[in-house]
Amino acid sequence: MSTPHLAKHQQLGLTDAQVLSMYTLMLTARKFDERATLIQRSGKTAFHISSIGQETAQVAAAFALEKQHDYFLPYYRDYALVLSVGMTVRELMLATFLKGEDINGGRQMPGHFGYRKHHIVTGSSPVSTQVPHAVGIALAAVMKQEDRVAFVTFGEGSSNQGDVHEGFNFAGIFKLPVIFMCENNQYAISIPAHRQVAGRIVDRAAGYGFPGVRVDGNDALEVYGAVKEARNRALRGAGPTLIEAMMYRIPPHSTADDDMQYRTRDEVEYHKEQDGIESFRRYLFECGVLNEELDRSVNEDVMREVNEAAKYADKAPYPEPESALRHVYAKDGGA
Amino acid sequence: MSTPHLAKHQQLGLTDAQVLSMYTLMLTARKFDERATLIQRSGKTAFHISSIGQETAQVAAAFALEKQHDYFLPYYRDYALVLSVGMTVRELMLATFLKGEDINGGRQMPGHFGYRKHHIVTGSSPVSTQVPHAVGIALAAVMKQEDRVAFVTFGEGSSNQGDVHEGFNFAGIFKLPVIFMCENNQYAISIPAHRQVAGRIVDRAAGYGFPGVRVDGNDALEVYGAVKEARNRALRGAGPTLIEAMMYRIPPHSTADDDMQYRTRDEVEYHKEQDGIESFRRYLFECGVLNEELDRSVNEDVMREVNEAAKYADKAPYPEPESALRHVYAKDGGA
Amino acid sequence: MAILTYLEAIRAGMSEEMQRDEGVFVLGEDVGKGGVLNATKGMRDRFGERRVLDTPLSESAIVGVAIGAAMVGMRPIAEIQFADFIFPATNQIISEAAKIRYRSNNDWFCPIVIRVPYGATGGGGLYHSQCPESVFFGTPGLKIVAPSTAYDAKGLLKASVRDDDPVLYFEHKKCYLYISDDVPDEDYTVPIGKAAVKREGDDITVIAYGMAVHLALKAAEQLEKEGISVHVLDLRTLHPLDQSAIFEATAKTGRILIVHEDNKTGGIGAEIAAIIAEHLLYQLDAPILRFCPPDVPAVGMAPTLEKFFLPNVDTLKEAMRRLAEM
Amino acid sequence: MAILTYLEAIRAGMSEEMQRDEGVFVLGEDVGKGGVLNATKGMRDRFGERRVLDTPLSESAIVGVAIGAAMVGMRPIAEIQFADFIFPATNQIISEAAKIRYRSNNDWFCPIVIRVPYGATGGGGLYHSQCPESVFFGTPGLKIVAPSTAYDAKGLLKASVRDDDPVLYFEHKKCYLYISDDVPDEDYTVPIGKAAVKREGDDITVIAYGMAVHLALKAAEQLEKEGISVHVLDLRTLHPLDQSAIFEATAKTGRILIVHEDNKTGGIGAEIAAIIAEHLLYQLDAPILRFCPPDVPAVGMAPTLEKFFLPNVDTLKEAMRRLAEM
Ligand SMILES: Cc1ncc(C[n+]2csc(CCOP(=O)(O)OP(=O)(O)O)c2C)c(N)n1
Ligand SMILES: Cc1ncc(C[n+]2csc(CCOP(=O)(O)OP(=O)(O)O)c2C)c(N)n1
Ligand SMILES: [Mg+2]
Ligand SMILES: [Mg+2]
Repeated sequence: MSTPHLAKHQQLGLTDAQVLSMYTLMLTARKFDERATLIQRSGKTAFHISSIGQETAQVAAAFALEKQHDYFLPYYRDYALVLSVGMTVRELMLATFLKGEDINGGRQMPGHFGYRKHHIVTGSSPVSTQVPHAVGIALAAVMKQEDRVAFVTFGEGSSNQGDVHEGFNFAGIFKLPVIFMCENNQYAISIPAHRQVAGRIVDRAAGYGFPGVRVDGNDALEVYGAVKEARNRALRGAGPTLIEAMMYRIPPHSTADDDMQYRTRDEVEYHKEQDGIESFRRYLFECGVLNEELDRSVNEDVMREVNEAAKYADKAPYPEPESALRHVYAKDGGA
Repeated sequence: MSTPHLAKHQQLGLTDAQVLSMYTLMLTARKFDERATLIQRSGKTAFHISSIGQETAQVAAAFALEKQHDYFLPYYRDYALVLSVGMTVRELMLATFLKGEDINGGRQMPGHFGYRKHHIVTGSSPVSTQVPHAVGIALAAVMKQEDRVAFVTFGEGSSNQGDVHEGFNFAGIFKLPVIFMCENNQYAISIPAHRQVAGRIVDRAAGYGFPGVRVDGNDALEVYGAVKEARNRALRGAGPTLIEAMMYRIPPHSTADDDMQYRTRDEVEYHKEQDGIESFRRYLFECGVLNEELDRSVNEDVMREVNEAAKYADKAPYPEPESALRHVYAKDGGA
Repeated sequence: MAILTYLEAIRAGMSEEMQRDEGVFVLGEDVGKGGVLNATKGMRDRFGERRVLDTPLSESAIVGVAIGAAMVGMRPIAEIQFADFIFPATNQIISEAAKIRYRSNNDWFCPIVIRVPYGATGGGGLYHSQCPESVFFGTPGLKIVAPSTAYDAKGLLKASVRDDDPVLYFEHKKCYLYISDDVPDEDYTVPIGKAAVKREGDDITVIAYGMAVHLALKAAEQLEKEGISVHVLDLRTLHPLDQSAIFEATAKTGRILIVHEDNKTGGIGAEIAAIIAEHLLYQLDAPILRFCPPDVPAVGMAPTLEKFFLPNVDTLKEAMRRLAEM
Repeated sequence: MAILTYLEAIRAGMSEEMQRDEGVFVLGEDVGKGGVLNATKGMRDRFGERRVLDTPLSESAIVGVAIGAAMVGMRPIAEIQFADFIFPATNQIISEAAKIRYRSNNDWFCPIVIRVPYGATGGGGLYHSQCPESVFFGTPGLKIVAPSTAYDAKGLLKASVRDDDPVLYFEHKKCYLYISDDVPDEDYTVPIGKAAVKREGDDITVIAYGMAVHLALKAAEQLEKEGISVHVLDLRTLHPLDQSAIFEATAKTGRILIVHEDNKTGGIGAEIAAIIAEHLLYQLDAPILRFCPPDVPAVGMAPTLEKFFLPNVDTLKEAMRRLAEM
C-alpha cells in the first residue's frame, strides 16, 4: 500500500532532520575533499586521495546502519562514510596534515581510517584485506549473539583480489551478518571497469548463494533502501548481501595521477553532471526540507568547519620522532 | 536433426575404437589405484591418494582434448587423466614407489604430476595454484597465435582459494582459451560440499561473464560433450568455460584418512553403485562395442600391465641421495 | 602432573584456554573431526561446532576472519593444516596482523594465534615438511614461538592465547608423538621471549629449537662419553629472540653451533650468528657454525633424499666434534 | 654511451629485451599507461597492448599467469606496483616459481622476472615504502637482484630476463630519478651473483645494496677528510650472495658494517654477518655491525617519523666512525 502523503525518504523511514543531516554530511565531505586537494597543491601536504563523486552513496549507507554499534570497514575513499559515523573534519584534517594528534599518530597515509571509539576498523593500503576482517567481525557478532552487522566497502578493481572471493564464500556458508558494498567508480587507477572486471560484480553474489543488488550510487535514497534491507536480512540471520553501487570517480585517482592519459575531459564532465549531491539537493528542495536560505547557512557552517579544521591541523605539531618506536607490541617502550 | 542409426558416442564424433580405449583407460586407472592402495597397506609405500570414482570424467575430458598439443594442469587425483594423455602405468608406479627413474626423480608425493613431453604441467600440493598457471598458458597460446587450450582441474574445496577467482577473472577479461573443470567429489577431506561451498560452483562462472555447465561426472559422454564444446568455444576466441563435474569420492581422502569419522558406510555404498565405469561398460555392451570376451581380455591386459608396472617399480632403485642437491637452478651441480 | 605427548599438550592448552575464556575458539580446515593431525581431537564434542569451527579451504580467509574476530574481542586460534600451506595467508599475516597495532597508533590490536604444524616427519615430501619460519621472522609486530617439549608446548600455547599481539605458533609435527614429558595439570604459562638451557656444558654451545633440540640433546649425551661437554640452549621463542640467554650461552663456551631444520641461508640461525658477532665477538674461540639442511627448495619425498637432507644425530655429532676441535 | 636515470635504464633494459626476443612481455597493473611510477612509459605505443599488458588488480594472478606463460616458453616481466603489494603473490612465488624446476626434476622451469619497486621515497608511509626482500631471501630456487646504479639496473634487468630461473628484481624507488650514470647503448648484461667494489679503502668495509650504497659512498667521501678510508661493496645480487666478494671485502679491512633499509632483525645483513662469522672470524678486528632502521613494522608517514626511521648520511657516518675507532 503506498502512502501518497509521505515523501520518498519518509516512506523509507527517514525523518526530515535525518535527510538534512545527510545532505550536510555530503557537503562536508565534498568541501573537506576540495580543500585537502588545494592544500596538497599548495605543497603543504604530500598526497591526497579524493572521494568526489562517491559521497552520496557513502552517507546513505551510513544512515542505514547504526553508529558505534555496527562495525565499519571503509576503504580509502570513504571520507563521507567515516564523517557520517562519527569522525570530525578536524580529525580528517589532522590525518591529512599527518600531525601527532591524528588518531593514527601521523603514521598512516590520508584515507587510511581507523577509530575504535566509532567502530571504524583500522585499514591499510593493500586492497581488499578488510573484506575477510568484516566477515570475522560478523562471525564474532554471531558467536556473541549480538545484533550487529559489519559493513565493508571496496572498489570494483579491488573486487578482483582473492580475499574478496574467500570472504564471500566464508560469509555465505555461515550466513553471517555482513554487508559487502562495492563502490564501482568505473576506474581502478587507469583501468576502466570493463578491462578490470569480467562479468558484473553484482552477479558474483549468486555464485555464493546470497543476493546481489546493483544500485545507482548517485541516488541516496536507493542506496539507503538497499543497505537498510541488507541490514535487516543480516540481522534476521539470512546472511550477507552484496551491493554494487554504480558511481564515477570524478577526480584523478590521486594527486599523483594524471587522468587525461587514459580518459577524456568530456567523459568526466558528463559524469560531473550526474552528481548525487546536486540531485539530492534538488530532491530536498522539492519536498520542502531545504530552501535557499537554509542551504546557504548549511554551506556556511560547513565551510566554517572546514576552515577551522584546516587551520587547526596546519598549526598542530608533527608527531615526536621517537614515537616511531612505540606500539609495535602491547607493552610500550619501543621495538 | 537426429541421426537415429548412430550410437550416442558416434553422434558425438567418437569412434568405437575410441570409446573402447576410453573404457580401457578407466579400468587401467581403477586397477592402478586399487593396487597402489594395497601396496601402501602392505607397508611398501608411505602414502596413496586415490581417484576412485573420478576416472570416468577424467578420461572423458582427456578424449575431448588434443594430446601433446593442448596443455593439461591436473590436480592430485587425476591418474586417469594423465594416463589418457600419455603417461604409462609403469611411470605412475615409479612415482608411487618414489624411485629414481620417476620423471620427478622421486621428489614429489604420488599424485603430483608433471611431464613436459606430454604437456602435463608440473603440480604441487598447495591447492589451486595451477589455475592461474593455466590462464597464463592460455595467454601464451593467444600471444603466439597457437590453436591450443589449457585444461585445468581442481576439487570443489579448492575452488574456494583466491587463486581460482583471480584466474577466472583474468581469463574472462581476455577471453582466453582455458577450460576450468571442477571435479566436485562432494568432500574436501572431511568437509561436505554444502559446508565448504556457498552457492553452487557452476553459478560462479556467470559472475565472470562466461558459461558454467554442470555435468554428471559419472556419464562419460556427457562430460566428453561438455569439454568438446568448451574447447571449440575456446578455440574460436569466445573465452573460457567452467565445467562442474558432479561425482563422489569413494575412498577416504587418502590412506591417512578415516572417513568413517565423518560419513556413513551407507552413503559410500550408495555412491559406489553409481560408478561411472560400470555404467560406461553397460553402455558399451548395449551398443555392441564390448562383449564378455572382449571385456575379459581388456581386464586381463590391464591387470598384466599393472602387475608388471608394480613389479618393475618395486625393484627399481631409489634416487641417489646426492641427487637432492641437483636442479635448484638451471646449471647443474647443487645448491 | 602427567606425562603427555607434545600433541596432547597442545590440545590441553587449547582446551583449558577455551574453558577459561569464552572468547577463545579454534578455526581451520577439518578441525571439527579433530584436524588431519589430531590436534583438536575430541574438542568439537566438548565445545561445540561453533567454537571448533570447520572453515572452507581458504587460508587467507582463515587468517583474515580470525583477525576480524580478534579485533572485536575474540581470541581465535587459527590452524593452518600444514605449514607449507601458510603462504596464501602471507598478506593477511604480514600486511595486517603484524601492523594493526602499529598503524593504528595503539587504537586497535590483533590477538590471534596461528598454529603452524611444520617440519619433516618422514614421507612428507616437498609440500608437507617445510619450515617456513624464516619467511615471517623479519616482520616486527609478529611474535613467533616454537616449543620443543610438551611442557613448553602447553605453556607457550596458553601464553600465546593470552598475548595481546599476533603469535605464530610453530609446532613441529615430528614432536607430536615422539616427544612426551611431564605437564602440570594446573594452569601455567611459559613466557614468550624466554629461552631455556636444556643442558649445561663447557666445551661447545648448541643453540636450537623444535626437533633440533632433541637431536642436540641426544648428540650431547653421546659426545659426553667422548669427553666433549655440550651446552644446549632451546630458543623456544624465535621472535623476539632471547638475546641475553643467547649471550650467556655463548659466553659459557665461546664455541657456537646453531642447528635448525630450515635451510641454512636466511634462516633464523643467521640472525643468531649476527647478534653474537655484533655483541660477543671477543668471547668467541671459534667461528660460529650453523648446521642445517642444504639450500634446496624443500625435502624430497624418497627416503634416500629425505635422509640426505635432514640433520640426524650422527651428522650433528660430527659437526659438534669439528667445532670442539677447532 | 649516454647518461640515463636508473628509471630510464630499467625501461631501456625491458625495451631492448622485448626488441630482441618476441617472448618477452610486460604485465601488471596500469603498465599500459606507463605504470604509476613511469617505468613502462611509452612502451605500449612501441610494443602494443598485448605485450605491455594491463592486468586486473590481482597480484597472485599476475605472478601465477606469468608463471604459466613462462613454463610454455614466454619470458614475462611481471610488475608489482609497489613492493608492499607483493604479499598476495607470496604463495605463487615461494610455492610455485621457486620450486618448479626442483620438484619436476628439471623437466619444467620458470623463467620469470618480477619487478618489485621498493624502499622509501619520502611521504610513502607504511605501505608505499617497504623493503620486503628478507621475506623471500631464505627461499632456494629464487634469485634476487637489487641494483644501485643505472648501469647495473639495465645490465641486471637483461640478465634477469635471460636467466632460466625466477628472478625478483628489486628496484629502489628513490634511485629512479635520484641516480643517473653512464649506460652503454650496446647490449650488455651484468652477471647475476656478482658484487662490485664501489670504492677501495683500508680502514673499514661497508657492505650495502640499493639506496644504501649511495649513502655509504657519500659518507665515505666525507669521512675521507677525517682520515677514515672506507671500502664499499655493492652486493647487486642478494641471492645467491657473492660470498667470495664479501670475503675479500672483509679481509681488506677486518671491520665490517652492513647497511640496509630493511629493518635489522632477520634482514639480509644477518646472513652476511653469519657467513663472515663462519668463514672469516679470525680476520675480524672488530664486531660485525649492522646499520639499519629499527625493528618497527614500517616507516611512518609523517616527516618526523620518516626521518627518524631512515638511515641518512650523518647517522651512517657516526656508525662508520664508531666502527673505525673500535
Ligand atoms: C594489493 C594492492 N595492489 C595494488 C595496489 C595499488 N592501488 C591502489 S588503489 C588501486 C586501484 C584500486 O581501484 P578500485 O578498487 O577500483 O578503487 P578506486 O581507487 O577506484 O576507488 C591500486 C591498483 C594496492 N593498494 N593494493
Ligand atoms: C592451500 C592448501 N591448503 C590445505 C591443503 C590440505 N589439503 C589437501 S587436499 C585438501 C582437500 C581438498 O578438497 P577438494 O578440493 O574438494 O579436492 P578432493 O581432495 O576432494 O579431490 C586439503 C584441505 C592443501 N593441499 N593446500
Ligand atoms: Mg574503482
Ligand atoms: Mg572434493
